[in-house]
This record gives sequence, structure tokens and C-alpha cells, in this order.
Amino acid sequence: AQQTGADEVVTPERPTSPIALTLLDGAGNLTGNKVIYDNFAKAHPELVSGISYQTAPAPDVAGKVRAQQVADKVDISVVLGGPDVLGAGQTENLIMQLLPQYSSSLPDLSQVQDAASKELQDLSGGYGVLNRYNPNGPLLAFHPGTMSAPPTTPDELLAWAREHPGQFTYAQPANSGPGRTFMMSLPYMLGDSDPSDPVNGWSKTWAYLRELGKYVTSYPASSTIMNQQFGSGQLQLIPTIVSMDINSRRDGTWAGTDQVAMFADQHWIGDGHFMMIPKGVSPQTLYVALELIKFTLQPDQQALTYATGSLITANKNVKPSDAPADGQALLQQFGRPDFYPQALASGQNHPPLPPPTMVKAFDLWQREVGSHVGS
Amino acid sequence: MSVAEQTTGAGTQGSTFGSLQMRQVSRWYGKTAALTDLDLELAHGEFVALLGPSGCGKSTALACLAGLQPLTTGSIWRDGKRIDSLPADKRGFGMVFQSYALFPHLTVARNVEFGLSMRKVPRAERRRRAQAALDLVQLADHAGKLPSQLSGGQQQRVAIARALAIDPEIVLMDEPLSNLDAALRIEMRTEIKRLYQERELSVLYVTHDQEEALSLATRLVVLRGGRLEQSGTPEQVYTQPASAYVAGFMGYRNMISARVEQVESDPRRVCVVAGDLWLQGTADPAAGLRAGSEVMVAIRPEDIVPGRAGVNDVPALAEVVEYHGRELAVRARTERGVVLHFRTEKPVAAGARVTLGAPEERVLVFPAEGRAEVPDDAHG
Amino acid sequence: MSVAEQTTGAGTQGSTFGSLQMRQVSRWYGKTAALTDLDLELAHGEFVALLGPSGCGKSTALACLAGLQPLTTGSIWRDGKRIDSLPADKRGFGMVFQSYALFPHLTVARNVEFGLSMRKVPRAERRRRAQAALDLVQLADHAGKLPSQLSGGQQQRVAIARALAIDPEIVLMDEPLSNLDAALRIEMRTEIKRLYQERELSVLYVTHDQEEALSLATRLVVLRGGRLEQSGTPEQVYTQPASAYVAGFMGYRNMISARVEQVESDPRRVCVVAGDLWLQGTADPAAGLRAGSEVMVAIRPEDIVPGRAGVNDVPALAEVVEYHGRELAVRARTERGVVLHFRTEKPVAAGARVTLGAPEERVLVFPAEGRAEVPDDAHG
Amino acid sequence: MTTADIAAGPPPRTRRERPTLTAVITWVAAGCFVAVILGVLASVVVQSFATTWRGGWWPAGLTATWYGRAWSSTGMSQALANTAQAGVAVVVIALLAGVPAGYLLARRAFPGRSVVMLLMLLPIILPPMTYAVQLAALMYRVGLGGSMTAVVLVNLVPTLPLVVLIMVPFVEQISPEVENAARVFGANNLRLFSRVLVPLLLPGMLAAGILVLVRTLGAFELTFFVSAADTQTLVVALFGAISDPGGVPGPLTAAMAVTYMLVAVLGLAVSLRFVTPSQAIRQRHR
Amino acid sequence: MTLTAEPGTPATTAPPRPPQPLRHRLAERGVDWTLLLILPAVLIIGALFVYPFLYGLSISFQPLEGGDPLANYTDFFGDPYLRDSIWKTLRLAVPVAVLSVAAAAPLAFRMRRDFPGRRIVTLVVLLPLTFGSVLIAQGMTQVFSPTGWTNLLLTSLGVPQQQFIYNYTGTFIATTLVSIPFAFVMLMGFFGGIDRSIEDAAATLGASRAARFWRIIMPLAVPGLITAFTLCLVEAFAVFPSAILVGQPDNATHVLTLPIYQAASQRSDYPAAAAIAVVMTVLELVILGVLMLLRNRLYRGPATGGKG
Ligand SMILES: Nc1ncnc2c1ncn2[C@@H]1O[C@H](COP(=O)(O)OP(=O)(O)OP(=O)(O)O)[C@@H](O)[C@H]1O
Ligand SMILES: Nc1ncnc2c1ncn2[C@@H]1O[C@H](COP(=O)(O)OP(=O)(O)OP(=O)(O)O)[C@@H](O)[C@H]1O
Ligand SMILES: [Mg+2]
Ligand SMILES: [Mg+2]
Repeated sequence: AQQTGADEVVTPERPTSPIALTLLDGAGNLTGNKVIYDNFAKAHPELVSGISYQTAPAPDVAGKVRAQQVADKVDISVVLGGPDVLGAGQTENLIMQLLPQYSSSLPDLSQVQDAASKELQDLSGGYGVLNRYNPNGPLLAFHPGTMSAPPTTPDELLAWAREHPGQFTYAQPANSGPGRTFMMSLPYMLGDSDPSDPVNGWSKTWAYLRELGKYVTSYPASSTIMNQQFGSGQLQLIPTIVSMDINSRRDGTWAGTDQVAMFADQHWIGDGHFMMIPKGVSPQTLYVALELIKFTLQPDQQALTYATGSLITANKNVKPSDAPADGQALLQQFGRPDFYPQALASGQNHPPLPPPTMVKAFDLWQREVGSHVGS
Repeated sequence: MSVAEQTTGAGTQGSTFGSLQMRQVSRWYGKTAALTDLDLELAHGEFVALLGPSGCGKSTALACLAGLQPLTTGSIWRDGKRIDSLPADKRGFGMVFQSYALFPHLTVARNVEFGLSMRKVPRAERRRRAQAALDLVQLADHAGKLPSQLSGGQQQRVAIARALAIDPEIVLMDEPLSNLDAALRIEMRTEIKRLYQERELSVLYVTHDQEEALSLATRLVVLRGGRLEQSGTPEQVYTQPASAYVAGFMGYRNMISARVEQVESDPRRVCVVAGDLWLQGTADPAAGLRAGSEVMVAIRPEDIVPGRAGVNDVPALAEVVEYHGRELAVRARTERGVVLHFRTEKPVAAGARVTLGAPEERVLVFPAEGRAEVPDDAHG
Repeated sequence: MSVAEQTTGAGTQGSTFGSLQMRQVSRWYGKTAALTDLDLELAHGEFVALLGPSGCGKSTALACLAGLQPLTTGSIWRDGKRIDSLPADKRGFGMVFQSYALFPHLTVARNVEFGLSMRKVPRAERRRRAQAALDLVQLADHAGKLPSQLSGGQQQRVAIARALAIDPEIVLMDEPLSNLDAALRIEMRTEIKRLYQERELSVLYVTHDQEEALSLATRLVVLRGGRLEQSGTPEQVYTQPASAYVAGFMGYRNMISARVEQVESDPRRVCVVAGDLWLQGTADPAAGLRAGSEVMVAIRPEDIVPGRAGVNDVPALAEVVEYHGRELAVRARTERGVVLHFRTEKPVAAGARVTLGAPEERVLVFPAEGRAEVPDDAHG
Repeated sequence: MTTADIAAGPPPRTRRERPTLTAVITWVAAGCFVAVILGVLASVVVQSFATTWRGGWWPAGLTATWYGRAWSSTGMSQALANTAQAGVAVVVIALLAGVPAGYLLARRAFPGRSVVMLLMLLPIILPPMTYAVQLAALMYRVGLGGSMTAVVLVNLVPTLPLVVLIMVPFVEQISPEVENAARVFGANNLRLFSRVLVPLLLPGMLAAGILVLVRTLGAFELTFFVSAADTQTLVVALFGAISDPGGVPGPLTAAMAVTYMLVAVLGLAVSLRFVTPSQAIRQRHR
Repeated sequence: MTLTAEPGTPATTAPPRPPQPLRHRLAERGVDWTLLLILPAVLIIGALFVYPFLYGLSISFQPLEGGDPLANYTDFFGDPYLRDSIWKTLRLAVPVAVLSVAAAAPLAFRMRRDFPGRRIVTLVVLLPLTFGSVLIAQGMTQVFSPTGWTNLLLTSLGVPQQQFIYNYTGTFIATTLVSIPFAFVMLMGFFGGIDRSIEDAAATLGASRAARFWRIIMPLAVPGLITAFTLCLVEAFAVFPSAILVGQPDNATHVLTLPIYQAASQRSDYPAAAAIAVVMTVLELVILGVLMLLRNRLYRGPATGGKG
């Protein structure tokens, strides 16, 4: 009952009457971009009669799409997700390759994306269009009241953890942005042989994480849990990422005074969200979905995302100064204007591991590191 | 939809009941037979009392007739139509269960109304008839109670009211008066008899009370280990029990093992001996008794008369004297140890010597069977 | 641990039972009283039969004695110790429930053994005693069955065996023979009497069977609507019922409303009139009857003699004649419509004219009460 | 003490039983359990009103704004309606189909009974994950995908057997004689069920109904795979929000949870109002 | 319907009997029209479950990489990390089920009697059920955190701070909290159906309250207890959210559902997921088979003692 991989190219067709769109979000993309999609519906009543949203844990997205495709009745128009969702969609042959097939219907990405974004976009193999990009981290978050200077190298971190057992941890990489960002940056910092091959090239990283694990009492199952523990003072030091630093302070999960710091040898691991179109949609839906992608990348729309804790948008032509007033205020209050602009400019940028490799890394982490916790 | 048709059909249809027959019915529970090749008939207007010792299959017979138990073999016929595959709810019988089987979640009134509402009787009519049935059993004041709030006898009366409220043509009753006191029992008996006559019911009635059976029934049927042992008018069964077993069951409390001494020219008259007891008795010529045959002699306590100087006289010693109201029940023992029960209105003291006699025609002689004096269980 | 002590204590301790008393016990169910200020005593070695119509509180009284129902007011004493707060399992009574209350998940044998194993009787001994109890009730062959596989009478016998197996000093029995056939019933009655005598039991026995009560009991207690109505030896209660109520319950089936015509010089002898019936009767002088008093006349069917040319003679018409075996039960009506029930051994045909009479000392005269002829329910 | 002394005392109203050790243990254990439950409940409620709460007895400040956000951002109203609809439908259908099946499995020893029993057992013991996708595909293939019907149907798979399994012992408890009586008095199958068995089985059906409702409310996997955006249930929305990798603020999920709890508690209270599960059918005296 | 079929009686019986209708012969075996009532349930399960189930079974023998059809199974049993999840599941599920039934039974038993506040107690006990494990886990992270209410209470009583969550204990507590009400609901109804007069009879025979409970109530309730235990066990076997949210999913609470989830959802390796599910199913079937066998050997029947 598997969908055949026959790649006949569907030609988009402009609908004669407005159609309904369904967006399935597997990455929390709506938190920042829902406003853009709503704007699209307002701006193009001739194309869209309404948009409904559904959210899901990333791993479940593929199953859902697949179920619809097996039955040949796809009602999801656009899938929103990170590289993991995209990877699953690609390997399971669930989503359309958008580039270069439909490049004519899409904006010229080279005009929109900067170098770091482009690297991530290329990783997608054209199966999705990046609509949100962040150099994620890793950063280290700490309470300035109890710690004046956080560790700046992996070795210092290890030494600190040894002296303060149970006070440092990171969430399971498979379920946490900070966790995986931290893990993926280590091969670069530790000088592993091949940072893109967790199976054969990460020996130093695995050794380091095993050693670090001796002083960890548990790996929280999600970033949310980790943030709560950090916020309540159970943890003194955690790895984090930019958006989480901003949101946690804004939502009160952390104290407003909590600080973040970079590593001395900072390797930013990027993260982004893609817009994907499942196979099996009608030509009309395809047409509107492509229009939506185009619309999302417009500078005026991207500028709106500053209000939701982004420091960088998916369009390189947009500057923080373009943000609307509430976005400006947010950046001012939580965006660490004295820290992030230069921090983001320093260090090196790397794309994350491609999804299948990433899954292998998660698996290895679980066996090599996670399963030894507390024993 | 179809429900309505079905149930309405049950109660009213076939109003010309002629007869109900069980033919060669057997019912096995696993490896033990509760009924064996039983033939039983209930004709229109009959009141049949089903008698038999505990465990002989009376309740099972009723359950088979009502369609509650599948037959292992045999068939059931109503007016020439075979009905043994008709489900219980289509047979339209009224039934009083030995265990009452009241609906624990319904009030007394709703219990009684149940059969009527199954027949789609309109509400007001239903109320009225249930009320009448409850008046009949003197429970109108308890109509709102749940069965668990009633005494044992009250529950039993609810069961009776429930069976009669539906105005059935055929009523099956399993010891319906067993938990009632004497006065109420007689009264209920009269009521049942009245209903039976007025409404031209046909009744199959299980009882262990001989008086009840005799006074109510037009015909008695005695079961034995799941088989028919005797069927006849009350008088027949009472005075001419077909076997020692039936006799033992019909109040012939003195059951004495004996041997035939001599058969007279009239083959109905035999002379038997048991210890020091020489008795002239009556036997069924068909039994083919001969001198030397092992027999069982059956005499009712009421038929033994103290001090009678006629036939069958024997001296004995009164051992136990029980006060039974108008009469005394006495257990006496002859010199050679034969125990005799008798009743008398004259005062007798324990330890007194008495002479006992019994009329020849009331001393019944049956061929001996393997079985002991008192009918035991079917499988005992 | 503690279980062992508790239960062992219960059965064996207090082996010198003297008497058990209920004092002024009331028991209310919500707003209705089942017992009202009841005083009841059971002395060592007594066999008390508790009589009364359905719903009069007999089972409730037993439940209170056994500790199964809390008392609303009043107290229970055993040998001078107040025991009404002693839980049921410490009282060590044997009890036969009207509803049997067998353990549905245990075989017959295990049901009977239950009380013994609660008393930590060793296994072999337990087996032996259970076996003996089952032999007693003739159920040895059914020992391995579950209660639901037994007939009604068999279940009842298991209940009896279970109560007797623990060898209790005090036994409470609630209509223990109601579902047995006549022969078995008499036999079980004899067995119960034998056990009572041999083991020096003290028994409180609820029954609705007059013969059972008379033959077994050393004392009869009649309840009425939860109160004590009369207590006395069987003979006292039978021949001198304290009220029309008791009389109606003790087989005085003819209950005739009448008016006193004249009280003789002997205040026990009164002359009453009811329709065309002029009767010489006997009354309790304490009742203080005067000419003109409304009274209730009670006569047993057995005490009415047809064709007697003595006192109290009255012509009547036999209406209904029922065959009761040795006797006929006849319902007759006098010219002015008074119904009389009588029994006779002589053949009488329905429609025959008879002259009926009754000895003066058997015609009991009681002050009229509000109540009707037949004792009704407590709350009826 | 003399007898007179005691007799003179006030009559005991009703026998009061001394609490036994087991009773004490039971109640203490129950107390702990209830305390934890109430603690969990209270903490979620408090959190949903908290501006920030980072440990300690009480949050720093209180606010009701999370509720507004929860309501607006996640389509809660639609999800609530869907949940109610699906819950009721699943409970009704599961009971309608499950009670008769449970009845037959309890009462009859028909050929193939064990096969049916196994068939009823499997869906309960298999993790839904293992068949959810295939089942969803089936739904889409027959054209039901994304519809409310599909949501109801897939939820029947684990809940119907649950009803069957729970009903079996309840049916076994009912005396067959009562059933016989109903039949004799003219009740056909339908009426036997509606007038006698259902009332007698009510405690069991209530228990089963509650469990089915809970299962349906809580079932994420099955519902997620077949539901569309406008047919998703509350849990699907909630689970989606909680598992948002962006890290949703605790108070927001707490506010959603409290909304959900209110609905659930309301439903539970209403059902308990009408029937107590333990409503003993033959409550004798006492 | 009265199919008068061929007489089944041997020729030795003298009088030819009227043929026994098929209907009776079937009825004695428990087959009649009423049996159709089972059809809706069987149809629903047959249509909606059997196909996906068989599909899962078949793909479990078709590993992604092809080759040995048993590869998924040998992989599972060859990897100690995966294999150990069986043991970890049992270590969690069995105690949870035992504790739940043991805790719920006495409480449910007491609910037979009417006492003030019974409804409230019932309601509160049932709450966790309606919340489900996700919400319970969410609340637990606050209540049981090192700076949460429980630990604040303990420290104020002088007891040292405890680690209640993010370990075996956390999952155990969360699962038990949901499982107890689950058992409670079923048992409450079940105890209620037991005839009180049976208990009375036991009392008069000298059975103390404890003896009554253990010798009379329990045996009659055992079918219900086993059903409750079975369902609790199944629930605990399928523990998933709380193993992740308040447990230690990598080690102590690496239960069988996790590798299934990871295989299916993270690696899209449905055959492997199906294989582990099959292992889990077989495991459960064995346990349940034993329980059901036990149940069938015990008394099952009306919980009333005679008349009335
Ligand atoms: N649980 C109850 N709730 C309300 N009323 C009750 C309850 N139990 C018994 N009663 C009432 O109390 C009265 C006495 O009942 P009890 O069972 O003692 O009668 P009884 O003398 O044993 O009658 P029977 O000879 O019919 O068994 C009856 O009227 C009955 O309806
Ligand atoms: N379900 C069953 N399983 C096995 N044996 C049974 C079952 N039901 C009844 N029996 C047996 O069948 C025989 C007949 O039972 P039945 O109930 O018909 O007797 P009965 O004549 O009504 O007796 P009683 O006068 O005591 O009520 C008994 O020996 C009984 O033990
Ligand atoms: Mg019977
Ligand atoms: Mg009674």
C-alpha cells in the first residue's frame, strides 16, 4: 500500500473559486508565523476561503501525511517543520520537490537568503522552502547571582560539572533544540575528525559526553522541563538557544536577570523551519500553497516575526528596524541588544546534521550516553 | 417496530388453548439427567399438581415447558403445534419461580406491571390490573418498596401477583405458597382456586404440601428421578398409590419391609409378615405377588387405630408422643421392634401399652424395590 | 493472627448458656417499625417456635438476635451480659436463613465446612463433621456441586447442614423446611428434634407450619406487627389463644363477627348471636364481655361436627366440597349467609343440607377488634 | 457494673463499629492519594494563573491572561466541541455494541467464544501506535478521513473491547433466574436488555462508560492520525501544544489543561449525579 | 426456524422419537439467535482492527533493508539495550497493577456502605482518570519538584529533600495515580453486586470481618479483581507519556513503548516498530492468558445466595 515514487510534476492551477487551506505544524512555526498566514488569507480572499491549523509533535507528522496519501485523499495543504520533519517527508517520499520544479512560482531565493540560511536551504534538497532561520546556539544560561563567570570551553564545563554534580544538564537531544544544538557543536569545539559523521567521526564527542554524563542526574525529556528546572533554581547551568533565552524570560519561566554566555570558540548551529507541500494535493491547492510561500517570504511579512522573539528573519533584506513597534519593544526588553548583535556576528556558522544522520546521532546518544544516566 | 408486534402477539393470540404436552422430554445437566423421557400433559381447564421429592426434576420440567431450558431430547406441543423452539417470551405463560426471581431494581408495583408493559397494555389499565393483583395478595401497602425491603413471604406474594397480573391462560407455579403462614396460605389457596375457576386458567402447580395438592388439583402427577411415576385424580393417587414410592410420598408414613405369607383367592388380598406383625393387606393383582415375595407395606398414621379389636391387631409400646393440636402423633414399637406411627385424639402417654390395628383395605402392599423407606433424591 | 483468636473464642467459649433475652427491642426501617418493644426470651434447652403472619417481623427478630441488624432501641442479654454490641461473628449462633444465603462460590461441602474452618477445626475433623451434617440432610451425593446446581429444596437442606455443622448451642432457624416435600419434611423435623434433644440445643425456630410448631416446640411465641402477642406452651396457645388474632393464626378458620346476647353466671360462658347463628361459647372472663359487646367467634373447622344434635346446632347448605385425602373440607352457608368451614370424614356432596354443631368449649369468643378475620401484615 | 446500670443508660442508637486496623490503613492510604491528586490539581490551577512561578509555595504574581492566550491561539472552542461530540458518540456506540457482546461472552459457552475473546483482548493490549497509521489510512481510503465519523470509529477500536471486558464480570453477577423471569413475562431480547439487564448492569455500564470517555478524551495517537484541523479533539490540540519544540510557557499549557479539566470534571460530576457506580442493586438493610 | 433435522438418536431406541430440532441441539451448546448480538462488536473490531493488525504483523517480517524476515526480531533480542526494555516494562507494570488493585479494592469495598461524603470521595478518586497521564505528569512536575510543595512540606517536617521525579519513582507515581482510579471504578461496581445476606451468613458462622472479606467477598470479587488487574496491567504496559515526562526514558523507564515510538516516528522504520509491538503483544498475551485461565477456573456466577 505504499505510495509509488513516480515523480510526475503537477502543474499548479489557479483556482476559480477560493479554497480552504490546512496547515500542519510540526515545529512550533505558528508561534511566530501564524500572523503572516492570517494576513495571506486577508490579502487574497480570491484564493483562500479560510485557513485551519493543526499542530503535532514533529515525529507524528509523517505518519499523518502518509495515512492520507495511502488513501489518496490528502487534505493537508502545507506542512511546516524543521529539518527532522523534512527529512522524514523526503525519505518516505511524502512531500513534493519544490525546487527547481516550481522555482518560477517562487521568489529567487538567492535574493532572499544569506549564506547561513542558504546552507540550510541547500540541505533540504529542494523539498522545502526555509521560512524561518536562527543561528541557534549553543549558549550557556546561568544565574548571575550564584555564578559570576560561566565556563567558556568544554573542558571548563566538564570541570565545573564535576565540582557541582547534578547542577548541569541538557535535555535529550531528540526532543530538544538546545540539547541537539549543544551536541552538534561539540565535534567542532573538540576537534573531532568528521563533525558530519556521528557514527565514525565523533569519538571525542562521545567520550566527552559520557564523561560529562557521570555528573548528570537526569536528562530532561524536553526543553520545557529543562527550562522550568533552571527557572526554579534546581539547575545552575544549562545549554540554551537564542529564541528560548528570549521567550523564557518573556514568559517568566526564567528570571529576567538570568544571563547567557557564548563559548570562547563559538560554533553556531543553525536551525530553520521549512514550508513543504505534501504529494497528492490538487493543482489548485498547489497553486495557492506556492503563493503562500511567496507571500511568507515578503520583507514586510518577515518583519512581523520580530514580535515573536526572532532576532533574524528568513529574508536577509529585513532589518530589526523594520519591525513594528511591539516587535521593537520586545527586542529592546528581551533581545539583549548589547549582546546578541555582536554575538551573532562572531563565531562560525554550521548547518545542522541532515535528518537521517541526525536520527543516527540521537540513537547513538541514547545508547552511549542516555542509557547510562543514573546508573 | 417489530418488537411491538412480537410481544403483543404473545399474550393475546392463541386464545383457544386446548392442551399442552411434553413428549418424551429429557433434560441433561452435563452427565446427570434431571428429566428422563417425561410425558406430561396439561389440558384446558386442568389444575395439575406436580409432586415429588426434592431434586426430582419438578422445577426443571417447568423450566422446559416455559422455554427457559433447551430440551436434550423430546418435544413440547401446544394444540398440535410443536412449540419447543418458541422462545420463552412468545409462550405467554404466567410463572411463579421457586426462587421468586423478582426484579431487584423495580418496585413491587413495577414488578407486577412488568408483564403488562411487555404486552403494551396502556398505562392506566396496567396500573389498575397491578393494583388488583397486589390487592389479591394483600400487598397494596407495599407497592412502592423494592423487593429487598420485603420479608420472605411478601416477596413470594409479589411473585404470585406478577404471574397472575398478566392474565395468562397457562400458569406455572413452583411452590408458590411455601413461605406463607398457615392462615394466609389457606387464603391464598382459596384465591388461586377462585381465579382458576373464574378465569378458566390451566395451571401446573409444583407443591410439596399434600393438602394443597389435594384441595387444589384436578389431577396429581408424581415424578420420580425425572420420570413420571403416577398420574391420576387426587383420590386415585391418594388412595391407590401406584408404588411404595408414591405411597411414601403421599403420607403413608409407616413403610414396613415384609414378606408375603400367603395370597388369598382374591388376588387383591395378601397376608404379609414383618417381625411380629401379621398383616392382612391389599395389593394390586398386576404386581403378581406370591408367597415369599419381598414386599413393602404402607400404612398411613391416620389409618392405624389404637385399641381396635379387629384384624391386624398388634400390641405395642408408645415411645414418643407429640402434641399436634387436636391429635397426638405417637411413635410406637412392637415387641419385635417394628416402629409404627399413628395419630389419635385420645390421650396416650409415652410408655403406655397400646393395641394397634388397621383396616385391611388401608394396608397397602407393594413389591419391594431396591429403594429405602423414604423417597430420596433422584440421584441419591 | 487476631482472626484466629477471635473466631476460636466465639464457638467454644461460654459453654454454660443459660438464657438469651431481647428486652424492649425496636427496629425501624426508615419510618416503618419492623419490631416494637419486643421482649423475647430463649432459655437453655428451650425450643421456641416463632409464629406470625408474613411481614410481622420474625426474620427481623432473628437478625437482631444474631447481630445482623442494629437495634433501634432496646438491648439483648445473654446470661446477664449485654451483648447487643457484640458483632455477629462473636455470638456463635447457628443460623438458617430464610433466603438460604449459601456461598455461591463454594461447593456444598465447603459451604458446610465454612463455620468449622472459621473455628480452626483441623481439616480431617472438619471433613468428618461436614460429612455427618450432609448425611443428616441426605445430600452426601451432592457434596461437590455448587449451590446454583441444586434444586430449591436441596439448597435449603445445605443451609440447615451448614448451621448445624458448627455444633452451636443456640440455633436460629428461619422457615428451614418450607421448601421440602412432606415426607422429607417430617423426616427432617424428626432429625432436628433428635439433635435438639441429644445435643441439648436451644432453638428459636420461625415457621408457618402449625404442625411443625406444635410437634417441635416447647414454647410458642406469636408476633403481631412486631410486638409479642402471646407466648405459651403449644397446648396453651393452641387451645386458649389469647386473642382472635392468635386464633386466626392457629387454625381457627371460622372467624365470625357476632354480638353477645347474654353472659351466664359462669362468666366464662357466653351466648352470642350472628345472623341466624346462636352460639354458646367460652370467653376469657378477664375480657369483661357484656351483653351487647361486639365479639369475634373463632371455631376450628375440625371442631364443627356435622349432624350433631347437641348445642349450637344450625342447618346449613354445603357449598364447596374439597377432597383432602382422609377428610373432606367443606364450606357451608347458613340460611342467613354465615359461612362455616368444617371437615368431615363422611361423604358430603356439594349442595347437600347439613346440620352443624360445635362443642361449647371449642367455640371461643373474643372481644372484637378493628382487625379483619385474617391476620394481615404488620403494616397492612 | 450491674445490669441495672447499663439498662438505665441511653439506648444505643445504632451499633457503632470500632475502626479496625485495615480501615485505618485504608483511609490513611486513601487520604494520601487524595492529597496528591488535589495537590496536582491545585498546582496546575495555580500555575495557570501565575505570572511566574519558579518553585516555592506560591507564584510571584497572578494573572488571567494565559486563558485568553490559550483560548485564542489554539482553537480551543472548536476542539472542545469536537471532544464533547466524539466522547459522547464513542461512549454510546461502545456501550451499545459492547454490552450485548459482554453479556454473551459472560453467559454463553458457544463455539468460537475464545476466538471472540481474543479478538476483544488484542486491541486493548496492542499499543495504538502500531496500528494507528494503517487504521487512519483505511479511514482515508474509504473516504472518511478527517471526518468526525472517522474520529469516532477509530476510537472504538480500543474502547469497545474495554467495555466488553468490563461487562463480563458484571453480567456474571446477575442471577440468571431474574433474566428467566423477564423472558417468561414476555420480554424479547431488546426489552430484556432495556428493562432488566441495563438497569441491573448500570453500575458496570457507568464504570465502562467513564473509562471509555476517559480513554477517548485522552487518546492522542488514533485521533491525531485521522482528524483534520476542524475535527481534532482537545487532547490532540493540547498534546500538540505541549510537545511544541519551541517550548510553550508552562502557565499556557496549564491554562489549557485547566480548561480541559473543567470540562472533564463537569462531565464526571454530572454522570455521578445520576448514578453512583457502587449503587448496590440489592442494598440490604443498614 | 424449526428445522426438523435428521434424528440423531441411535437405532437401538425402540420408539421412533420426534426429531430433535437443530435449535435445541444448538441451544444446549449456547447457540441461538441471541448470539447475533455479538455481531456489532465483532464486526467493528474485525473491520477496524484486524486489517491494521495483520498488516503490522506482516510488515514486521519485512525488514526495511530486506533480507532475513526475522531480522527485526533478532535485532531486538540481540541488542541488550532493547531487550532490557522488556524487563523494565515488567518492573514498572506489574508493581503498578498490583498496587493499584490492592489499594483500590479496600477503598472500593468500603464504598458499598453509604457514608457522608461518599460522592465527593468518589469524585476525587476518579479525577485523575479524567485528566489522563499527560496532565497528571504536568502537575507532578510542580508538586514533586525539589522545590515543589511535597519537598517543601517534607523539609519543613525535617525530612531531607527527595528526588521524586525524572526517575523510576516519577513514572511509577504517575502511572499509579491513573491506574488506581481505573481499578477503583471497576471494583466499586463489582463489590456492590455481592448479596449482603451472604456476608451475614458468614458472620453468623463465626467469620470475622477480615475472614468475611477474604473468604467470601474476595472469592466472589476475584473475577472482577482479575479483570481489573488485567486492564491495569495493560494500561501500565502501554505507559508512554509519563515515562517520558516524569521518568528517565533513557534508562530506568526505557519501557517497550519507547523503542516502538522511536522506530516508528523518528526513524520511520515501521517494520521494526511492528516487530517490537508483536513482541510486546506476545508478552502480554502470555501474561493475560495465564490470568484468564485462572479466572476461568475460579467461581464465576451470580453473587446471590438462594432466594429473593
Ligand atoms: N430493608 C427493609 N426496608 C424497609 N422495610 C423492610 C426492610 N426489611 C424488612 N422490611 C419490612 O419489615 C417488616 C418485617 O419484615 P420481616 O422480614 O422481619 O418479616 P417476617 O416476619 O420474616 O415475614 P415472612 O414470614 O414473610 O418472612 C416487613 O413488613 C417488611 O416489609
Ligand atoms: N444447573 C444445574 N447443574 C447441575 N445439576 C442441576 C442444575 N440444576 C439442577 N440440577 C439438578 O437437577 C436435579 C433436578 O433439579 P430441580 O430443580 O428440577 O428439582 P426440584 O424437583 O425442583 O427440587 P426441589 O423440590 O428441591 O425444588 C437436582 O438433582 C439438581 O441437583
Ligand atoms: Mg424446584
Ligand atoms: Mg421472614
